[in-house]
Amino acid sequence: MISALWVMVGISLLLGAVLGYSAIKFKVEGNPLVEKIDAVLPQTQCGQCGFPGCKPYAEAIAKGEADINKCPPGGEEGIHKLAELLGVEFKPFGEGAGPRAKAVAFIDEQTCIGCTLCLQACPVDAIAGAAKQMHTIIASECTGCELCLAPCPVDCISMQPIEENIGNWKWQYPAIPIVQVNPR
Amino acid sequence: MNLQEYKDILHNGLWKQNPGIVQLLGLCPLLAVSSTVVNGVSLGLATALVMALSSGSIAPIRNYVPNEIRIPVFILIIAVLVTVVQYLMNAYMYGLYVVLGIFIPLIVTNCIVLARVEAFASKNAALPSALDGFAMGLGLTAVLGVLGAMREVLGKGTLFSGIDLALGDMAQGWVLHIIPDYKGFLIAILPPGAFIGLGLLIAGRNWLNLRAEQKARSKPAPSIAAPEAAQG
Amino acid sequence: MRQLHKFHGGVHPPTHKEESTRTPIAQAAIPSKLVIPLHQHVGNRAVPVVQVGERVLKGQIIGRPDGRLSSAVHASTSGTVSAIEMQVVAHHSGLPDLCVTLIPDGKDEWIAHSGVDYKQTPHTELRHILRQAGIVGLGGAVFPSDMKSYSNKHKIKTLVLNGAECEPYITCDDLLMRERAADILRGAEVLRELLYAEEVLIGIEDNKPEAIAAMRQAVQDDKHQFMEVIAVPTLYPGGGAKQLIRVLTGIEVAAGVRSTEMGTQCFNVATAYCVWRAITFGEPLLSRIVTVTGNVDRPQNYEVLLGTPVSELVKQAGNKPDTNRHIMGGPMMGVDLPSGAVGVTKATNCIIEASPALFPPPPPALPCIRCTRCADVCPADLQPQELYWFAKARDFGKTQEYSLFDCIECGACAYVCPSQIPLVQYYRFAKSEIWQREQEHQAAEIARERHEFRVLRLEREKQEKAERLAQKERAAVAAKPVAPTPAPALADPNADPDDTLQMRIDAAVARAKEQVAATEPPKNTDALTPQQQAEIAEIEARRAKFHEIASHAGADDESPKQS
Amino acid sequence: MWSSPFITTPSSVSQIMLRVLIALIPGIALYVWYFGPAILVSIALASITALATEAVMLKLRQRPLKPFLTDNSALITGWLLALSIPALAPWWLVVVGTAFGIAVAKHLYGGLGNNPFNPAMVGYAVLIVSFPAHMTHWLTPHPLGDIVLTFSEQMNYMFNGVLPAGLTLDALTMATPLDTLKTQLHLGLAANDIRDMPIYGRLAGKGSEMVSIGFAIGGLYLIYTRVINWLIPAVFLGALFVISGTFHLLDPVHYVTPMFHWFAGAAMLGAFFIYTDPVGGATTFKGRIIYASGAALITYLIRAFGGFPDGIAFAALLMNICVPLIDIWTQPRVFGKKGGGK
Amino acid sequence: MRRIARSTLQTAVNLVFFSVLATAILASTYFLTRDAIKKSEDAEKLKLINQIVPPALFDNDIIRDTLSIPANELLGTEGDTLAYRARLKGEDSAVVLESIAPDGYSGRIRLILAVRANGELGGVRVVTHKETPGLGDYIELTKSPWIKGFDGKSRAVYKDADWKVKKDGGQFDYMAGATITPRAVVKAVNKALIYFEQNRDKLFVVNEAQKESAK
Repeated sequence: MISALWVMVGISLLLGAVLGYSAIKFKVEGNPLVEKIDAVLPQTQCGQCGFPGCKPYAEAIAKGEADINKCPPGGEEGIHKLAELLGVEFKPFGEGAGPRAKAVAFIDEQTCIGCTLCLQACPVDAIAGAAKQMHTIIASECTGCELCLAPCPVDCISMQPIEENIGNWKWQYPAIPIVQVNPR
Repeated sequence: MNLQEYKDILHNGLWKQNPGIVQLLGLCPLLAVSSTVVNGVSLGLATALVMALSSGSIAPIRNYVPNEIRIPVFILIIAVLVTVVQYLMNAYMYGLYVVLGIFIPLIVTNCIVLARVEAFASKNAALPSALDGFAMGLGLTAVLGVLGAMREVLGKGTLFSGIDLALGDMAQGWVLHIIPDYKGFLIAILPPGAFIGLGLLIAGRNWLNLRAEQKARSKPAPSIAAPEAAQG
Repeated sequence: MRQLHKFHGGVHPPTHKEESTRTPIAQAAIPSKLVIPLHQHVGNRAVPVVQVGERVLKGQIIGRPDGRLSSAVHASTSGTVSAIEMQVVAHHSGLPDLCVTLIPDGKDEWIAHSGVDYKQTPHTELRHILRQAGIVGLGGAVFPSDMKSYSNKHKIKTLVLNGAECEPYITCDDLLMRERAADILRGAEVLRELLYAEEVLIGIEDNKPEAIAAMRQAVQDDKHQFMEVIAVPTLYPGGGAKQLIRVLTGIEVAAGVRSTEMGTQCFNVATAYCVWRAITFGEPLLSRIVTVTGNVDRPQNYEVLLGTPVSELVKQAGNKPDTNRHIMGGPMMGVDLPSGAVGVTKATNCIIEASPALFPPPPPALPCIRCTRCADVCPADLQPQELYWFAKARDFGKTQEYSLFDCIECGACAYVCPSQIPLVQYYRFAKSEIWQREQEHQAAEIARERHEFRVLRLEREKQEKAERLAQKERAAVAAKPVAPTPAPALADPNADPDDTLQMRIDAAVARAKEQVAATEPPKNTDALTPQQQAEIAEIEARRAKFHEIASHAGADDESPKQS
Repeated sequence: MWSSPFITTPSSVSQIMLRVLIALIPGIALYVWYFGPAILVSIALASITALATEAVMLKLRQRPLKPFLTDNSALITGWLLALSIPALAPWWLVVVGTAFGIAVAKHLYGGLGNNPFNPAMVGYAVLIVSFPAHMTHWLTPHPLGDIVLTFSEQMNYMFNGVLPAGLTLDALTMATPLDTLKTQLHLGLAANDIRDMPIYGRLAGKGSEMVSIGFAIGGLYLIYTRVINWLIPAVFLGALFVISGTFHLLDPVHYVTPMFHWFAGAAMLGAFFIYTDPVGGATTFKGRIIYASGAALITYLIRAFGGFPDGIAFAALLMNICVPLIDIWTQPRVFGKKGGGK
Repeated sequence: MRRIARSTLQTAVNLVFFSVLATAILASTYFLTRDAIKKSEDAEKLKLINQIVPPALFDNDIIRDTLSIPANELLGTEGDTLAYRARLKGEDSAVVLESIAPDGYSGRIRLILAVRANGELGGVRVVTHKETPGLGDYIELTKSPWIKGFDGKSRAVYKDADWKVKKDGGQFDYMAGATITPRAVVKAVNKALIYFEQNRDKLFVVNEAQKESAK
């Protein structure tokens, strides 16, 4: 009985010492998870998640402060990737928060007054122009974030869906007529 | 803590986050002792008891345990409680103790116990923690019972065989012979039967869930917020 | 006897070549109109250089090459340009592309042209001639030949001339070799010179004895000393460039590797023929041999003007009423044409008229049973059943691990599949998904960089502004008694205080509204100094440039249709 | 839009499976010749059960019935199972085994093409584990048994469990040649002396050795018609020969000849019909060598040292599990690339 | 450095506190249940013995009235085993022996058997075995009454040749398809009876320890 007690005391002294030592000695700083999450996000910097850009959203997810279903441009696939990365369950988009068709912003140059407000709103510097000069969207850089729509005082910016053409056309997933699973 | 929250805890343990068929934790004893209802339920109840006690006793001291030795202390407490239960069973339910054998001490290493302590008891007050532990244990017991019943009926054609081991000699006549003169479908009793049975149970739960979801989708219902799922 | 090599797999589909080899090549009639796509080659689409309503001569360039990897497009006969617009083209997607519609005047009037002596002409100029003549690979790959005809510092030992023509039904190269062997070999000699190749191996499948004989005769007649005509075993896809190189030389050219790096280069016989015509006679690529076969009365090979609508071409062979589709190319790798109105292109080696009897629709696919017949026939040594499994599950990472991009889409796997699974379609699907993802990923990377740069820039500007203000104050304090501070520069809008900016915006809004109300012309440019006008012109030019960049974004071949 | 290729070979899954069924016929014919027609009843019963289970599962899974019921794969499962268990078994044995194989091992995994395990072998494994006693009653071959049951007597036993008056199961059945060998070795007899017992013929068990030859003939037909690849049967039989030969040479008293191992039990059936099942088998060249030799090793270990008389089925299942790994590690060299695998 | 040392010491002391607490709880439970555990164990043992030696046959404390038997070839044992002696009113009535059949189909089969003073078998039970479930496990009483076939048998009636399964010309039943297992059991029981015959006198000797505890 007494020996059992001594054994317990001895073991716990030793283990406690080891644990207390390593808790200080091997403390890990920083969070590599943020980088991993950021790599999954589509980098539209659109702020639709409620955070000012992709990186802040990634940080919020890593801290557990934000849900994984707040990024419409990433699509459901993005949520799946995040779910897998974080080891949590997939969570569908909320009502009306789903992704829209891919589009680029387009400035109606007849109406544009060259106020530069959209330039300041664009998170990726995809609008070219200077004060009092008409602006143009560099479509190849435009992420379709729509952040330029609101600031425009003359509402000359619209989103133009990217149409399918021979260049961006994709092969369809082959339809297998045989598997007729009734939609449940 | 209001009534709704207690309800949620129960719902979580028994259905939504059922350790046996949702979290898939503590499968080793689950598969090993579920060959009959009595075995399954007995071990399940023993586990539930340990879980309720460990969660309930760890919750009040959670703020005094330094983070560095959190896990060792939790494990220590769980181990003590399991050993106490083991002594008690050894003393007062010897037959069952022999049948369950190694799986009683193995409750210590059953990850569902530590999982609940870590995920719930270390963040909540004593009463809800104890309830959570017990609910999770009951969830496990339910799975063990159902799986045991499936395997026993299919494998032996009986129900509650060995109940006298748990409840004493007076229960000897309580064994139900569901199918008289049954040849026995041995694979149900043997380990493969446990895996197949558990698979069917998980499938069945998913199916029920899917159906409920479809119903809910056809007429939107308020969603019930639930504490996060324990992982691990 | 040369030691031939083998490639893995291969299939023996029924050849169906006899039907169209009974008669010599016929000249197809000039059609009522020509629909000439401006994108008939690998690389950038040619830029139209004619106007609607303009009369063009045969051989006149109507699309100039755009960028390094591109090729010229010509008027196939003389006539009037009636439209330059989006039209359905011969492509799997069935989507429209920019085409020049030409109404022939029937005169077939040539533009002035003349050839050169290739021995007296520098190689760079020869290549320029090929580029301006629109010569591209006629075996189906349509890669600009000028880009293929220099060795990139690699020592080329063997030039492989591909006359294998392994796909069923197609006989255009066969007939070309039978009838015009001499010119083919002369073209090959030009290419050999361009590549400094030691030898030319001409691979022809042994089911074309007449072509082999004709080519051998031509080698003898012209005393080509570095050439050898080799009969290779008939085995699909033995006519694939990589497979033929393997059979003839034993060299395996992996996916993503240039064959020149391995010391070989491969040209189609028809390409060699066109090279010869272009160099010696200055004839650009205006027509090609097309096999018209399948569900027609008289299967035959025609020399067809590029741009000839397919329906007009097949009419000459006698089309049948139960024809339900036109297939361009062979039955293994061809394209199901979206319409009979599409024009013949440089890639059109064959038109198969299909009927339900001739090409029954595929039966419903059954699950894969992993019988590995596909792996047994795959010429790229892939595991098609695994690729299918992962493509079906949209596990694109795994498809790449299993070398999806080594797949040449020859269709041998789908041909033998007992479950009738459209395997190639799955691979094409997976490939285009991966390409798109790759593009999206790159776009995201660029967006991230630009965003980070922007954040940095704003930070810097803020700092600079603060510094400037501080400096100004110091300067003001120091220079107060001397002189008033100079007016702040107006050029930097970011330096403007917000309130003035807002004022200016309000004014601009008012102005804009006035404009709209008065429905003035869009530019309020009256009464301007010449300097202002110059500025505006400059802005306009810049805007046009941006606009062009914008509308060409993502796809290098998109038209400015957004405006 | 229809995408190339536009032509295909006329082969179909249904036709491939039909060829396999045809290839089983010589073995079945010899079976009937030596052991009586009971096996035909078993096969018929298994076929009906297989198709019925398939139909029910397809219906439950909301899949079309016709293409899958006519693909003949369920029939193969039924036939292989019926051939793996004693012919004189109660009817429910066949039914339970077949139904389990089709319902659990095939459809719960996703149906044709998705089953990692051979359904017939799963059915067999379930039966031998669950009803080992019934799985030992093998009919005595024709030249040995004094009593020959008539067809109706066999039916009466299978469906009613009634034997003709005065007859016991013991009089009609015997242990398999492999089982007898194991028992006698256990009792301390030498392999040679055991082989002199009347139940053994020239190669292995009397009667059953001829059935094995029948299966081998069918298997050669399958190789000839390219329904199966020659590699797996060749490597399996080769490896079995080498392993059993090594043991036999080292200790002929306790280990019988390779020929015995080839023609006893289900070796031939396994070599040509079970291990060659494409769905759960390895697909690469090297993979198939590993797969077949692994199967041979496990078969031999179970036969020589294990608790069951034959190991074909368990070897098949164990190797089935390894297939994904084997396939990953034996990827062939891709055209033009250096080195294989990953 | 001081910080590390302090943390180390603090943690260790904390852990010691909890483990001392735990040990105390365990110890008290142990002492509380010790007697009950002993009692249950004895009750369980008695239950097993009662199956083959009915309570009517003895009035002594059979659990304590034991004799240690060294390893013996006839019993198949490889170490010391205990023999339990049943006595009625001071008269020897039966002895319970442990025996091992080494040649089961898949290893050893451990048996206990009761032999009455007259050499008749009181009964045989299988304690542990690894025979194939569903095939060789009918030697368990829960699976089949086969093992009861030994009740009342003795070497006085059955000669050596009879101690075999019927298939081998003996007197004992077996199940078709599983003959190795019953063979092993029958053989082991016969050998145990021979052992009893040879050592009959020694088996019932009252040793000193027993005398002490009987008082």
